[in-house]
Amino acid sequence: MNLEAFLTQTLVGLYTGSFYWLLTLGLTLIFGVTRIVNFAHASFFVLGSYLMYTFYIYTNNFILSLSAATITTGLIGVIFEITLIRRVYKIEEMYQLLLTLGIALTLNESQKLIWGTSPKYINMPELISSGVSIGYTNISYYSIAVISIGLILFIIIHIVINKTLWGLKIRAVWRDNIMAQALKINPYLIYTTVFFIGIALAGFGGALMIILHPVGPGVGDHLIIYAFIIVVIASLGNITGAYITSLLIGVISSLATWLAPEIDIVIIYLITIIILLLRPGGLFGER
Amino acid sequence: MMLKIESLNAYYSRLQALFDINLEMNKGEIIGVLGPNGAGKTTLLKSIINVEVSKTGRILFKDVEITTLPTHKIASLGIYYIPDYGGLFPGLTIIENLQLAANSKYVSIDELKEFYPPIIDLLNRKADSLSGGERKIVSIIRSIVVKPELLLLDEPTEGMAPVMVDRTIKLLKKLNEEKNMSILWIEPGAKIRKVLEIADKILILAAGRIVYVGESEKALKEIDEIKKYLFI
Amino acid sequence: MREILRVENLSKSFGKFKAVDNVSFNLRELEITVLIGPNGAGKTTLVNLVTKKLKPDQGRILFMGRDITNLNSYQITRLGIVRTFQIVNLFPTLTVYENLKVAALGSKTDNKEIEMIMSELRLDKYKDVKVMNVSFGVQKLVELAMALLLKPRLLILDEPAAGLPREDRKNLMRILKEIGEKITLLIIEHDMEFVFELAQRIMVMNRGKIIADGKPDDIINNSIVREIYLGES
Amino acid sequence: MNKFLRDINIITILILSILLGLISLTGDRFYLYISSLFMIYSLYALSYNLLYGYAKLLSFGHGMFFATGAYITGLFTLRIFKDPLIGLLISIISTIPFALLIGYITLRHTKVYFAILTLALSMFVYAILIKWRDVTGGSDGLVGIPKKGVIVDISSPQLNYLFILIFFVLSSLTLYLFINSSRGLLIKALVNEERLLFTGHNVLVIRLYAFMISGVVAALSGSLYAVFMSVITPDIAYWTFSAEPLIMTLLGGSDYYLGPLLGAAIYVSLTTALARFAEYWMLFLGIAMIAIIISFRGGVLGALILVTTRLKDKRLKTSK
Repeated sequence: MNLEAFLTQTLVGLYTGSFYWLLTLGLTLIFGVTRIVNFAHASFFVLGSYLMYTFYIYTNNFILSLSAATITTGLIGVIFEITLIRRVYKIEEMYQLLLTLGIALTLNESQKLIWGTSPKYINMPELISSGVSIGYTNISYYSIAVISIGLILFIIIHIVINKTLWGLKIRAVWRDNIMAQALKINPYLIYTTVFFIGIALAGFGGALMIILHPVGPGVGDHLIIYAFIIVVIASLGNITGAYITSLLIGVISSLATWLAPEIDIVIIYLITIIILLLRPGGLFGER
Repeated sequence: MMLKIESLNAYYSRLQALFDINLEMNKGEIIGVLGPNGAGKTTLLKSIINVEVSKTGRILFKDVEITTLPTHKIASLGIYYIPDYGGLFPGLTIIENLQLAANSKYVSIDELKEFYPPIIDLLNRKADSLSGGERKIVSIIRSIVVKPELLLLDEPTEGMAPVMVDRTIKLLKKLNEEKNMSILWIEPGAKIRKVLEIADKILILAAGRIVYVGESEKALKEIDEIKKYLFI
Repeated sequence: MREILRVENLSKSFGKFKAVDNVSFNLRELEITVLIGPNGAGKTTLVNLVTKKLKPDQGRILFMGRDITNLNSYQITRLGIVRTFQIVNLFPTLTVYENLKVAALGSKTDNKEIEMIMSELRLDKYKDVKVMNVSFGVQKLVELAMALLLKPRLLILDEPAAGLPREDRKNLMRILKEIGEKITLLIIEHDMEFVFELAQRIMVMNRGKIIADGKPDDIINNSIVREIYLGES
Repeated sequence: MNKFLRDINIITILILSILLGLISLTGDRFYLYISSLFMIYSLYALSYNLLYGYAKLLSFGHGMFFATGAYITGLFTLRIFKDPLIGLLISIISTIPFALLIGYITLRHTKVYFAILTLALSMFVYAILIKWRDVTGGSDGLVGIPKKGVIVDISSPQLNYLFILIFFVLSSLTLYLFINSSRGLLIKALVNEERLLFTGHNVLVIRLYAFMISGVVAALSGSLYAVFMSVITPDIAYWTFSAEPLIMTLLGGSDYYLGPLLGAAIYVSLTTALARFAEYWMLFLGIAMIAIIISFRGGVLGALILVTTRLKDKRLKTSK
């Protein structure tokens, strides 16, 4: 096995992992604050891709479409939070999971309805062609950008959560909801904001991804599994854990596809099961 | 009229914890609520700030009905509730706890120092690293930042060493006089003498009902009769 | 009287807080012992440790001479240490009969006894009603009936009278007295009338320690106890 | 026995099976097809509700048992011994240890973790079916699973239909009797695990027991499916297929034994009816699911029962 190919695969893994991170970040934030495991999260991610696709067709402007897709996804997420999810905060988590599953189905199917069943992609050679070349293979600046964005987001989130007053309120609501209210904090406002941010981040990730990977039906179904696997391995609600695990899974799967293509996904699931057997609480347990 | 409770019945799921409670509290008053365990003292406070209990009846704060308002709205009106565990956020430092109360990153410590000098050394410690007593007294100090008109205290001196108890009670008096906070103050029966030191009025709860109400002087005279409600 | 339960140096802390602090005591067969003490004194925690709802940090528990420290709750229950809960804790979606049946299955008791107990406690008319639809008082009785069907040697009751109206308390007291003839009872209770009516022995807990233990009369006159309850000193 | 015959659920099942029997006489291929699907999905959903409705376990990996059931039957009849009945029995038997293993791994976890772990495990099974080509046929799956065997020959549609009908009636009745046995009672008692523990029962064992039974019945429906379709692909192990019995159960009403049956009926008719107009019928299920969770968790059957009781009360009032 040669070093060069190894490096390439690792890089590929890193940017796949960064996409997972954009997916699991929101999932983790939302769970951390509202205790809701959002089964529909990947569907919002894919929604981001589709919106990006549509906006790009009309505007032909990358940045503009990217921001539009991000915000729109976030807003749609908020609509679901206010109209549906808000009703189940206080009931059994079983039903919370089921509700978000229902939302996932609805979103996936309406996406088929709107954008059809054929895979969609945005062709932007200028974005992905230029890059650094390692031997024969060429790593585009775009994928490097994705990796850096992931890292930057990781840092920003940490600052927001640990250094700002708003982040303090989030932690308060998360630690002791009733006392937070006794200190005049409106938890529902926090929930809605967190939902917006979490879902918008998913949309953002999806929007970035469609430049490299065509998006079509079933992509969401596939992604949510990875998202779940990652957050569970990382232990639900742990942001740092989610980041590290996302990259880890990204790299492992990319190396697996390279070294043992005939059993790549098997490996991922096997690892998950083993980890959960050894550490039921996940790798980064006890937050 | 600071607080007015009209024929309040409170329930935990199917179990009724309070029966037809009526209470009037004037501005600046300190009212002590005493009673044996399970008498419904905590339930009374929880029904006022509207958490965990379902209830019938009316509760008015400064003539505004707050019976069904969400807790954070009630708090915004000027009621600060301190649960029996103090209610500091574990995992957050004391200064962070104060920032939340002040709803700002900047908290002026000087005043707090005046009320409780040791606070200085605690600021950067995590709330859960404090001793039970410290935790409770800090949560009371926090009220200076919250600036409420009505303070709801659930057994603030319980589990404190006698010295700390006296200190806390002086602190409450000071808050009442200088920060003109009205105080609704719950303690177990054992603390009756302590409560009478500063309370204007006391009120005995037993099995969810008010069995005794009286001005402190009156109560002091009748203390032996009162004890019947508290023990045997 | 023969010793039935022995607890040695039992401790449990939550973080810095010592809920149960190196407690030792023993219970004698067919003696009605009542455990009292202020909120947070550690009474329920102590019971949770004995019945293994919680794992002790240290200490030993022996039941009829056998070390049960490392057994699971269900094994302890099968050995004959049966408990009820402060808040009624039943199978809400099952009928009264089914609730009792579950208990009977736990101790291999046959259905005749279910019928018997139901008539004893006047539960027959609720036989096929789901427990979530019966009154709180009835639920308390179902708790008791289940406990009895489990064939306890030691029955631990956590605030059996809590939330019951006066007349029901009287009734419950009567029933418990009868049971006390055949089964060793350990009762956590706050209602002093109830306590002094029933208790043959009282243990007082405060701040995780047992600070007094003796006959009721001694306890009433015990200065420490009076301080805890009346602030006298 | 009288009590047995007076039981509304049993009566319904018997009547239903008679009706289903009559359908076979018509010999209409389309009706035979959808009623067979209905029966297979019913068993699948019934087995699921044993977990969801009775044991209060939310699994997202139930498809793994349906799939193993199907694949074991398929492989056995294709490779080892050419007979559907034996293949079916083999898959049922071999599911027992499999279910116990999976249960042992997953059941120590609680709610959400259990759900996600079952999800991961079923995807693991899926991955194997996809990747282990030379045994499982990869994404093409298994083709030509025999209906004509050494012992039984169900190559005619009618016989195949009756074959399914027999297993449908037998297993739906036995499952019902099981749930009303004392073992079944303990499974229902899982609504309050702590209390169950303090009534001297080993909760883990009871959970495991429920999980195994449920797995076996799912496997049975799976192998019926394999024989009926005679073609199977890994899709039946993909998690979305695990969500289907869940949706059926919610639709029909998880609080009632017959709920999943009704759910399956609605489901099959929806899919067949709507699938002719659009491939977006899943959209309706998604919306239905949201509506059920938000507004009415009793499902359709729950709603029906509510309405009828309301009407009864009205009549009583008017009669007075």
